[in-house]
Amino acid sequence: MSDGKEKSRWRRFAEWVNGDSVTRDPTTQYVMDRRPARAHAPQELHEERERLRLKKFLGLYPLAASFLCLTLIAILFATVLCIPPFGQPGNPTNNEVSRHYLEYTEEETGATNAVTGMILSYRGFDTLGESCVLFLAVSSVMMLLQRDGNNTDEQTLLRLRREDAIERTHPDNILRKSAKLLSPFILLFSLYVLFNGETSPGGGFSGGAVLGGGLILYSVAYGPEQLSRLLTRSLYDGVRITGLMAYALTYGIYIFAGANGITVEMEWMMTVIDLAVGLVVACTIYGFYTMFQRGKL
Amino acid sequence: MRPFYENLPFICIFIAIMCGVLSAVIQDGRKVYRLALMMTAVIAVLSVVLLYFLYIEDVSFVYSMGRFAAPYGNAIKAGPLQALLATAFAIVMGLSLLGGGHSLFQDILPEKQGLYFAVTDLLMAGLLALVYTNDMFTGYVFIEITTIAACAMVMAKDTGPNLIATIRYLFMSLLGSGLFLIGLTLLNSATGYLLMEPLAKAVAILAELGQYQRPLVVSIGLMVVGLGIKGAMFPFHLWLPDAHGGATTSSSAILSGLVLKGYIVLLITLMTRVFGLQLMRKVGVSNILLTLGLLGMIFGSLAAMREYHVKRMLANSSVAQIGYIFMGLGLGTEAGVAAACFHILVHAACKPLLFICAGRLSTVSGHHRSLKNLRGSAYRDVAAGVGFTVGALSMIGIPLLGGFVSKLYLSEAALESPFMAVVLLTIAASTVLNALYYVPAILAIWVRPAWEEVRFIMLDVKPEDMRFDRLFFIADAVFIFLIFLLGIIYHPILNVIRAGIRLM
Amino acid sequence: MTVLENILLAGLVICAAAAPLCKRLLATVIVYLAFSVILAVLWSILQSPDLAITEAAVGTGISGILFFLTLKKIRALKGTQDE
Amino acid sequence: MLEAISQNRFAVVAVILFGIGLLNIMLQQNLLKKVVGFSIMDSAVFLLLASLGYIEGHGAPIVEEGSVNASLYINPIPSGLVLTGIVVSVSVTAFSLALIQRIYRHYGTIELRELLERAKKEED
Repeated sequence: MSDGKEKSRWRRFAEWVNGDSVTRDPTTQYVMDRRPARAHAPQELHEERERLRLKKFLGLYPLAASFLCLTLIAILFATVLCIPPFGQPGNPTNNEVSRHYLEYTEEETGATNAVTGMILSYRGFDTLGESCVLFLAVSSVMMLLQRDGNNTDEQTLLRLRREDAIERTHPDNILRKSAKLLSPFILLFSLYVLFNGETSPGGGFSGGAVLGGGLILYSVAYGPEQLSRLLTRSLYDGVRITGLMAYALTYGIYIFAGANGITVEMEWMMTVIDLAVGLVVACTIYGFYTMFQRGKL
Repeated sequence: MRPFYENLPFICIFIAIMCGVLSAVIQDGRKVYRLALMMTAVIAVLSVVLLYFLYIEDVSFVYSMGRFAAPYGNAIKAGPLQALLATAFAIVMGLSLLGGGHSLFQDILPEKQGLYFAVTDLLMAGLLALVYTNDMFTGYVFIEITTIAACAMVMAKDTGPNLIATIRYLFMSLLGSGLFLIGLTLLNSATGYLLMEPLAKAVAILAELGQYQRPLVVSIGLMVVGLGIKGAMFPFHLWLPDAHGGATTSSSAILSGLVLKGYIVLLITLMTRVFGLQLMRKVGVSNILLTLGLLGMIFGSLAAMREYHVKRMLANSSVAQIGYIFMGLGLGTEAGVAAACFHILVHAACKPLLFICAGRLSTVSGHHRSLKNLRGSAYRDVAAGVGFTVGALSMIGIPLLGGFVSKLYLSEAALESPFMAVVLLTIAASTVLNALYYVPAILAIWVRPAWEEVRFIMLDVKPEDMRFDRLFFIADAVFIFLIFLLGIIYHPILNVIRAGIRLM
Repeated sequence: MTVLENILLAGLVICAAAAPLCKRLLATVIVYLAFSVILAVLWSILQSPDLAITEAAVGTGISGILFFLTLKKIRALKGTQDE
Repeated sequence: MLEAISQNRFAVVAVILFGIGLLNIMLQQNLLKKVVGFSIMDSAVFLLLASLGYIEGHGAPIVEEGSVNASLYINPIPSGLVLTGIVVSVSVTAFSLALIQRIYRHYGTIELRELLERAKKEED
């Protein structure tokens, strides 16, 4: 745009919309020069007003919120009094679907624990989603807490190192001894739960959770360095990703084959899925712990 | 043996999940970015193929996830509407990533980029599953996936206010999913099913017999409110401006373009497939939706008028636009739902365009955000200026652009409603209000300010920011094309939507 | 059995009501963990041993560890008041 | 009324717990207590859901070899759903706790009121 066009009508209109004043002739210019500059509201006033608004909001909010909550609770209370009575076999929930699960789980999936059979095969897609939630949660926690230039400064590192040094020189004996005593049993128990999920209570999720707890206890007992020597970053990543990949792939094959009516052997699939779920859960839990504790693996 | 195209919805979801896992392995930002773009392209192509087959044969189908047929196993269901929405979601996701790519790599630390894209891919999986789901509990699980992924995308920028916005967003969302879950539980207690078809039958029987009337009505209300909170329905929208306004450009575009829509699509599925529009009208939930939608249209716009921060203005305008969608649903007729679906598409095309253009404009203005500092920025990147203008005009409802058509159809649907006058007046008022904040914004970016004013701003601009951003240009052009497409060739699209609702 | 059930249910309500009212965050967390333990017992009374194991391992164990680590990071373990 | 309450005692307790959790989420200013409130709310829903599947006098759904008499066992569906729900809830708890840690590191407080004021100031 050349200079001549600068004062086009369009521009004047636009400036008018914008609230900018355009000087038109010397008289106006003179008047405008004489006029005191438009008093802009000082920044403090604006801030004060914002703060007042916030205060008003914070004052009004509890009233509105508690009113809404109490209404909701009253409605819910009135509702649960008319839902089907507790513990009766004739309730609508106990329909042919649950009977089918109880009667055919063993035949169709090979698991005698109907709950395990149900979450791993009948409602497998939910379980896939659930593992994705776990994976997502670990990823988000890593995004937040993994040490980087944004969330860690020298001081934090220094403090961490100091805490480590204190830990090394003055170990908490009761905790350490009891953890040493307990962790092998817990690891053993977790393996039992993991492998026996189909015939007894437990299965991938519970077993994995206990396994993760065992790893945490081990880390407490022998110190994080010992464990990170045993379970390095690459090994941890490998196990986590392999678990999830194996799991997702097996599920993919299972769903694809099942939906298209291709018959495949089911037994090994359930075992693989169960194990993979266990690994994913254990890695997730251990990942949470290390991220929370030290900010790195 | 079922025809192969019926596998496509599952394959899309599966690809998204696998890409998410792979992204966490690769960890290299650029590679993962390319992987995510490829993923959205593949999903878009597959969904288009699916849409073609479903529309030609005019069918919808249930796909059992596993070898157990309904009602014993999980299932997903796809019809023309679902395929259309999946296509739109994949395209918008890809374009948003493309358009905001430049600032994405600036805002997020290199070592966290792999995780960010893993989250994005899983968000895609969650959205697809929300579109296709045929099972209430699967819906709940994927709602949670979408929630966590959305929160992770907000906080990815990692500044203080961002973290606070994230935690507020998280608590509001959790409240929403808690209400949804308890509604689901009450419904399950009275009917005993989770899969949508048997559930719909059981609901119809209960409604007819008048049994367990109270749990039924309360559960419908709770689910609608729960999804409404997550979809930024009017009185529950307070978390939205901070969360959407503060995030990095791509995240804002995806959050307001897609994530809000994901929950609303699930709500539409529930309304049409499970409860039935008639029951919704009978128990009065429709009227509540209508009222809240109308209020949202007005108050969202009023809030947007007060904002001078461009992204927060756009975020507040989302509340108003979501109000249109809820209003369409609240009419409780098929025409209303169809218009709402069309508006979902229009908003999914316009708002991401506005966000990426605003992001680009603020990049070429030294990362200043307030409209005052963006003056004349359109001349620094004409493509962004044109994109912003087209998007804003479409939101106002100028003919030939998508927004006009959706407003037209919403008004047409309102003609049959008993509240015709109120609805039409509110649409008119809201249009005026929209114009009142979009027109000044357009003028602000197109007016050259005096050089003295710009000089200080230009001092903050780095030379590499001024360089031509090819990826942004592509995304911008495609979005503008899509908006014109929605505004001119709307008939076939509406036919698909109508067929989809019929085949729900 | 019903008596035990009722006692446990009352315990649940008391714990839930008390947890957020505690002045110290540490007390809040401990009372919340007691809530989880009671819930785990209730699951086994409701004949769902799977849930009982998971609640005990996840709800009590893992959440507990995470809560305590968070408290440590926000330095509320030693303080007498909320910080 | 009293009879109805004692008949549905699990559901009533679940609603009370849900209310407590809800009030905490909405009204507490301390973020950590909000998280506790959220966990209580989720547990309440799970309690309601699991109580739907219980059948008086029936055993855990672990089918013994050979016998497939469905009337011996409780309904396995709610248990499975709650199992999924617990894991989801813990993931969300972990995520929010991580967020709280970062917020504390950034602002030095976890009271929502102060945080909002600070964030407002930072934006201006």
